[in-house]
Amino acid sequence: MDNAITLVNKKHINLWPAVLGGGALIILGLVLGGVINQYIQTVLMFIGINIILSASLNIVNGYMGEFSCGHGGFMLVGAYTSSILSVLFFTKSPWLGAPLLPPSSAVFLFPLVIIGGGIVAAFAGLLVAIPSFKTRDDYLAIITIAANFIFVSLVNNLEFIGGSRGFMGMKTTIYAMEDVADLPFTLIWTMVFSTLSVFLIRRLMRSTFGKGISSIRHDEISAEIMGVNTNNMKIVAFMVSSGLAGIAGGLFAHVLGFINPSSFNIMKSTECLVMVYLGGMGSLSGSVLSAVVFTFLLEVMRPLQILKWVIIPLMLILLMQFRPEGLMGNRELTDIFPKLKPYFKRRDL
Amino acid sequence: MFSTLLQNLFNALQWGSFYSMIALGYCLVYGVLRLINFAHGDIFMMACYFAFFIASWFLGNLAGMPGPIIFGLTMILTMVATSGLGLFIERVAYRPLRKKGAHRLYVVITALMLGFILENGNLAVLGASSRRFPDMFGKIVFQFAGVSLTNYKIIVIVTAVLAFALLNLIVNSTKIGMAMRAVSYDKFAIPLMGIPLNRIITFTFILGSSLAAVAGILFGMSYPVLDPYMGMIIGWKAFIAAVVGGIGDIKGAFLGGFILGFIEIIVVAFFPSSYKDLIAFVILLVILSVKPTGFFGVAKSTKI
Amino acid sequence: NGQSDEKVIKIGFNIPLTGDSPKVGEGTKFAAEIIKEQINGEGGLEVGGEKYMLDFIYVDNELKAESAVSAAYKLIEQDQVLAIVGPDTSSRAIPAGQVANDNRTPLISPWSTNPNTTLDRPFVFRACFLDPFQAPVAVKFADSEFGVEKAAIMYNLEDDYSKTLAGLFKDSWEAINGPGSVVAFESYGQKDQDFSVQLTKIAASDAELLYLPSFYNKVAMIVPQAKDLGWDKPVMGSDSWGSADLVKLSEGAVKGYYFTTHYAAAGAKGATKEFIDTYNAKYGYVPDDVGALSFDAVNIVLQAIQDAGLTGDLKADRVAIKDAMTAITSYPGITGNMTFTPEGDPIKDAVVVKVNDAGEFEFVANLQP
Amino acid sequence: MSLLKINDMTHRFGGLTAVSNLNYELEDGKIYGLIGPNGAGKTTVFNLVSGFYNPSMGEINYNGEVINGMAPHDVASRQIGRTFQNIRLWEDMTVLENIKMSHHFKLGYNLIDVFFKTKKYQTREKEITEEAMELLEVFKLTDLAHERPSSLPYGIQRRVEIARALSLGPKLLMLDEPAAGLSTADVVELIDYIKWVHETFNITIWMIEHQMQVIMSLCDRIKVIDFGQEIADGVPEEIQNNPEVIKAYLGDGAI
Amino acid sequence: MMLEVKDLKVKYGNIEALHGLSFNIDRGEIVTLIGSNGAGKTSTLLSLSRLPQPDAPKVIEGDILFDGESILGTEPHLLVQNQMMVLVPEGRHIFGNLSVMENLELASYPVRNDTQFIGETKDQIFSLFPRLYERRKQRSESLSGGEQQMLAVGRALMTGCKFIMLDEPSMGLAPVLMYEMFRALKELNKKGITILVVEQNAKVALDFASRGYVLDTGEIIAEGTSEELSANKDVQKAYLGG
Ligand SMILES: Nc1ncnc2c1ncn2[C@@H]1O[C@H](COP(=O)(O)OP(=O)(O)OP(=O)(O)O)[C@@H](O)[C@H]1O
Ligand SMILES: Nc1ncnc2c1ncn2[C@@H]1O[C@H](COP(=O)(O)OP(=O)(O)OP(=O)(O)O)[C@@H](O)[C@H]1O
Ligand SMILES: [Mg+2]
Ligand SMILES: [Mg+2]
Repeated sequence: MDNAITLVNKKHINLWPAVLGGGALIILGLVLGGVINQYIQTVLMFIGINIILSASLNIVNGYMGEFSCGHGGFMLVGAYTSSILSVLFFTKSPWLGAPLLPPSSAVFLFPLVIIGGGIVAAFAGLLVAIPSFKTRDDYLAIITIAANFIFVSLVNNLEFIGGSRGFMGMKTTIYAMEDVADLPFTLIWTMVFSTLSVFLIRRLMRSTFGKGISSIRHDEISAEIMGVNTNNMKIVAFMVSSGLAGIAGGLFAHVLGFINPSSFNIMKSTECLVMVYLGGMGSLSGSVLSAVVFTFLLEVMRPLQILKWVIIPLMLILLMQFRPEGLMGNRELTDIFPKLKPYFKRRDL
Repeated sequence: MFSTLLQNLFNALQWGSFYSMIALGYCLVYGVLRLINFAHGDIFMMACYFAFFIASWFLGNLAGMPGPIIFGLTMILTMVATSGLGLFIERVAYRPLRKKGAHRLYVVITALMLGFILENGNLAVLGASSRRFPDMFGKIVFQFAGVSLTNYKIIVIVTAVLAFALLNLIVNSTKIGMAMRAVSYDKFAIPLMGIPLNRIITFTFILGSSLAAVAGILFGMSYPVLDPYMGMIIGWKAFIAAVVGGIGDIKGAFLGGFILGFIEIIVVAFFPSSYKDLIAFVILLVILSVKPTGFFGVAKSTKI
Repeated sequence: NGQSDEKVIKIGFNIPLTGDSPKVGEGTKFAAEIIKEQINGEGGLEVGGEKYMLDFIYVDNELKAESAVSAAYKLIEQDQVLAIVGPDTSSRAIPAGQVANDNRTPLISPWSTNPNTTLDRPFVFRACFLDPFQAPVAVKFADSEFGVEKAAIMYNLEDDYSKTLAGLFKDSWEAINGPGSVVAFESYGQKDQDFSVQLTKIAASDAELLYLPSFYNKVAMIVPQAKDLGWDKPVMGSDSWGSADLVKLSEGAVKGYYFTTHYAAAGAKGATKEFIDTYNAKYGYVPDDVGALSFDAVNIVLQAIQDAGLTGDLKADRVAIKDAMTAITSYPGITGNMTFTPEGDPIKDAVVVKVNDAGEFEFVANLQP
Repeated sequence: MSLLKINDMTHRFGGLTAVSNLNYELEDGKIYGLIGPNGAGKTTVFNLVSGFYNPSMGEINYNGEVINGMAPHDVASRQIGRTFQNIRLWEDMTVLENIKMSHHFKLGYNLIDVFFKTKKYQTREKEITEEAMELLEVFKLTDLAHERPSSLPYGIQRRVEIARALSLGPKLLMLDEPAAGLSTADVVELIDYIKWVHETFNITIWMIEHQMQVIMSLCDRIKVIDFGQEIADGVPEEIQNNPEVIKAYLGDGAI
Repeated sequence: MMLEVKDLKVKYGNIEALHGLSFNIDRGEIVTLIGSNGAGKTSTLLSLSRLPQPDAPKVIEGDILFDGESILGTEPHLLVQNQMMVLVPEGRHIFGNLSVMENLELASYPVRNDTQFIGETKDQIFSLFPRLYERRKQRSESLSGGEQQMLAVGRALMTGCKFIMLDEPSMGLAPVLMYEMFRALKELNKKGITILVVEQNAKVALDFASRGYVLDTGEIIAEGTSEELSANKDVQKAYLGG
């Protein structure tokens, strides 16, 4: 009783923006102050990218309860789209020669390039979303794997973007930006996009609209009988999920400056899977946490060389034995530390 | 032209046989536990290595024995070793999770991790050099009507069909097979029928692993370069084959393996080979769009 | 022995120790270890009258581009190496080379043959010849040796190295033998194990030669399968054939075939033989060409360090090393003499090698296109 | 005026005819019962009406509109609520969230509004929550708004399910065995509850039930089917005394 | 004494569901447990059948004796295999991917060598539930609710156990079938099968059983013969709907 009332009436201070914004500013300060070197920046960028990947895959695999194993494919679509846009607009491209826009404009337009990749990837998500109307479970899993193979194979056959030789030139865009202002642009945008993704997913999954996605996981029949257009919700889930994966791909491409299809094969997809389930299905904080832990582990264990890939899986298996529902289960940080709740709850409701 | 077609028919039969045998292994475990045993491809890889060591040992120490005897001994020992591995994995990784009632996808992820451990553990222990699988009883190439056939090819195809027939018999006509199917639907009620659940699962893993062992030996003989990652993609593809056939159904897995084998080979035969994956997977996508539960799969219809 | 004031030279290795071709990383690592042991055994490398101990840091790039990039950053920023050796293969070397160039750290790839690796990157070098060099050499040799007109090519679609070579070979071949003289142009995937259809197609075509720019472990699978399907004409390969495992894995099926490479192990003399013997004694097999090229790459870096001298200022030293490398006019490597173009690419001969009946890689010819 | 009219409906599953040539007419504001032996096809009739199956033959007319062939969510959005033979609440959502879902088809905002948290989105979410809370209050479930259904007693879950169906604002409420699994005392309460719902919301109720106590004390009219075919139709007294119904369905009551 | 439950305390995680339950059943009896929703009836039966499910209730105190011996350490399938006792669980739990016939055959696992028994029992089941015979080749998941219930009871009979526990067998059954089923169970009882039945429908249960226990929030609050309980004012009020 009181529970409900307080939720409706009492205004809480929402600490999320402060925490994330503050954290980002601190990182930026440390970077500019030279405390964080480029190596750590790179790791931070990969953490950011992995956060987007695992949080976005969680929409489908966690909240909606399907088993998509082709996230790498959508990342590929985003990576190639935004790379092509980037090269076309801001650098000397192999097709059009001169840049379409003055390279310095990249400072403002770079995010659009990344979002462009996301949009195309979102539409690529339809390739999986439409079969999901009729196909479910492991059959759908196969469709997602097939989609992954198809995207990789397609690019391998597209000579004009390099095929398996890969595609490069995106760094030039970054240099053009750095010429305008000496800032770590890739890091900044990675942080911005990963924070934004987490926010958007949080908003989506807390809205009644987004709850329609969760309703499919537990009981699709109930969802239909309550008037939820489950096909629409599947489209939304897949498009948002793959769109964000595309954004992650675009960032990835610009961090590396070089992409080739085999960076996005089924192994990439399995990494995304591991992060989602490590974090806990349907737990956004879990996805974020596991992306951080996983990326960090991969980096820290590097000196172990071959043994790294024995020890990390072993650790994950052990972890599953002790926490058979991932780091966070389907709870959020605020469920584990209820004292935090007032500071992170939505104000409306 | 005709001989090329015929040749490709045999190529497809051989390649499809491997997909089938591995897919059957997937299907068995899946059929019982609803567990996509992503480690299966790597169990298959380990079987190749077991067979490699066992056969090499026999060839070194029992020189002069007729090939078929060595082959038979290797087969038996490899099946034992691989079953041991399968059971070990089941015991230490899957069973505890099952007991705790973990979501099935966590078990799947555990399987994926186990695959990594097998691959890279092998690399760490045996080093980076690939191994050459020993020849147990001389390869013979038959030539007729412009078609080349090896005795290995024939053995592979025949074995795949026999393995399927045997499994089909076990799963569909024996009580233990019935129990296996029942477990897949409802583990809860199995003990209520007086049936020891763990024994059924153990049996399933033995069967699945033995099948991987058979496939492993034949694969080693047919494609004799062994490396730790050899099981990965063929494993994934065999899983795909199992699903296209209708996962959980023995007939489906068997057929699915051949379908995938045929699709891949036909695509390469008639299109530029670089489009292999592209076209093959588009075809699979279309198949699954038309038959959303594969060829033999029955959707677990939820009673409303 | 606990002396903290001991002077060291740190060199980073960005190599694949896991992933599809761990053997490549292993070759680089083993070759480097030989150098390190030898020099450290002598009390260190003498630079400007002082002895420096070598400290080699091996970082696994898992054969992944992103991993190669963070490995490069780690070596540059975290481990503060003077120079980097590796990545071995182009898909990793291109992005990692970018990182090294941006951060003004010399990097030398032993084995990356893609032009983009060093293009417009003053800090990036390589120890091997380029793809556009190797393919015409192979064509030239095939033309003179076999005198055939129709060729078939089979390559790895997912491997930029293999794909590039295949394309270049096709162009060169058709330039000599006319359009349509490449009668089969087939591909396979990185993880494929069965090649029967492609080979059936090739066997059914009227090709008189098969060009196979593939990794030795694929070659070991493809060649026997081709023979099973009735292929009895010659096969030619590229430098990726150059592994001691090739003959073992293919059970001698490749005997009598030729490939272009960087050096020939059989009948090697002098320093080359010394390296091969040391390597063989230590690791139990004849080094692959990656090993030999890595040996050269590491030695070029050490040479450059000696030429440039060390000031203790890491940034300045890196630039000095790069300048010294650019300045090397002639380096007598175990894979032949080389000079560097302004791009950082070596000019050196290609070697054509025959797999002889003993299964050794026998020197046949030194060629320039 | 008839609210729902089923004309000559037949449905087959493969070779099995689950419903055959069924005619039905429901008038506004009454309570109807559908009974029959197990496997008679009762649930199938409900599933046909709510759009899970498309009848092999025949027509379903609801409120002047043909609804066969529509997807279940479209049927639901035309204000038909139903419950299930086995409770199907979303166990990972709170009771309140379960109820709120009924607004999903009439949200009035879209994805973009969610992402940008527009005014429209905020006001709509507020309205939805308020409406849902109001409904819960009417059902005296306010205390349980933030509980998960799985932690509630079975009887309460039944009520929540009915409340959820009503949150669609239906004109027709279909209840599939609402009393199954309830203890005798709870059944008595349920009867009162359904009466109350019927009066408060002034809707048509159509129920399947095997507990005669419930059917006989609530229904204005009862239809009995067997093998998908109608065997009787009438007011409770007629049905209770119909020899055919006694033989096929009611039994003699002796153990 | 066939079954003796002594002071049984049972927990789900940290929540105690049964707070010291004691009751007993003699060979050849029909006993019923009645009680409102959530009283702990299902928990009692699950504890008795010792199923190893992750969310199964855990016995933390007390003992369960079968023929004087504790079965707390016995593996669940052995209880059935040794033909001691079998449970017809709440929610039926039939094997939906098997046909009706296969379900029955599988259940005959404990008596798999006794073909005569299997044959006779099958006939018995089919004469009891003719509908099952009509559907014998159908995948059992497409059976109607009631048909599934019949199958679940039939399956328990096939195990050859002499002690059968039923959790709400009448749920979802048409009245005529419910009566028929109870009559059939009574027939079986006359042939020497002991029955413990849990029912919501207290009236029917007391008609059927010879003795009963009333359970409320994990405790037994009344016991006695059916006549005694039916006459008990409190029981009437709380459980018989008036
Ligand atoms: N999806 C399906 N596929 C095949 N047969 C089905 C399917 N659904 C139901 N049936 C069959 O149709 C018949 C009618 O089933 P239905 O569920 O409508 O019965 P019911 O009248 O609701 O029975 P109960 O009172 O036992 O719930 C049954 O014989 C059942 O076996
Ligand atoms: N898996 C579980 N986890 C936690 N608590 C449980 C679980 N199952 C049952 N309970 C609780 O244990 C108590 C007894 O439940 P039980 O299912 O035994 O009751 P019941 O008498 O069979 O009720 P019903 O008539 O609804 O079947 C209830 O309070 C219930 O909430
Ligand atoms: Mg029904
Ligand atoms: Mg119960």
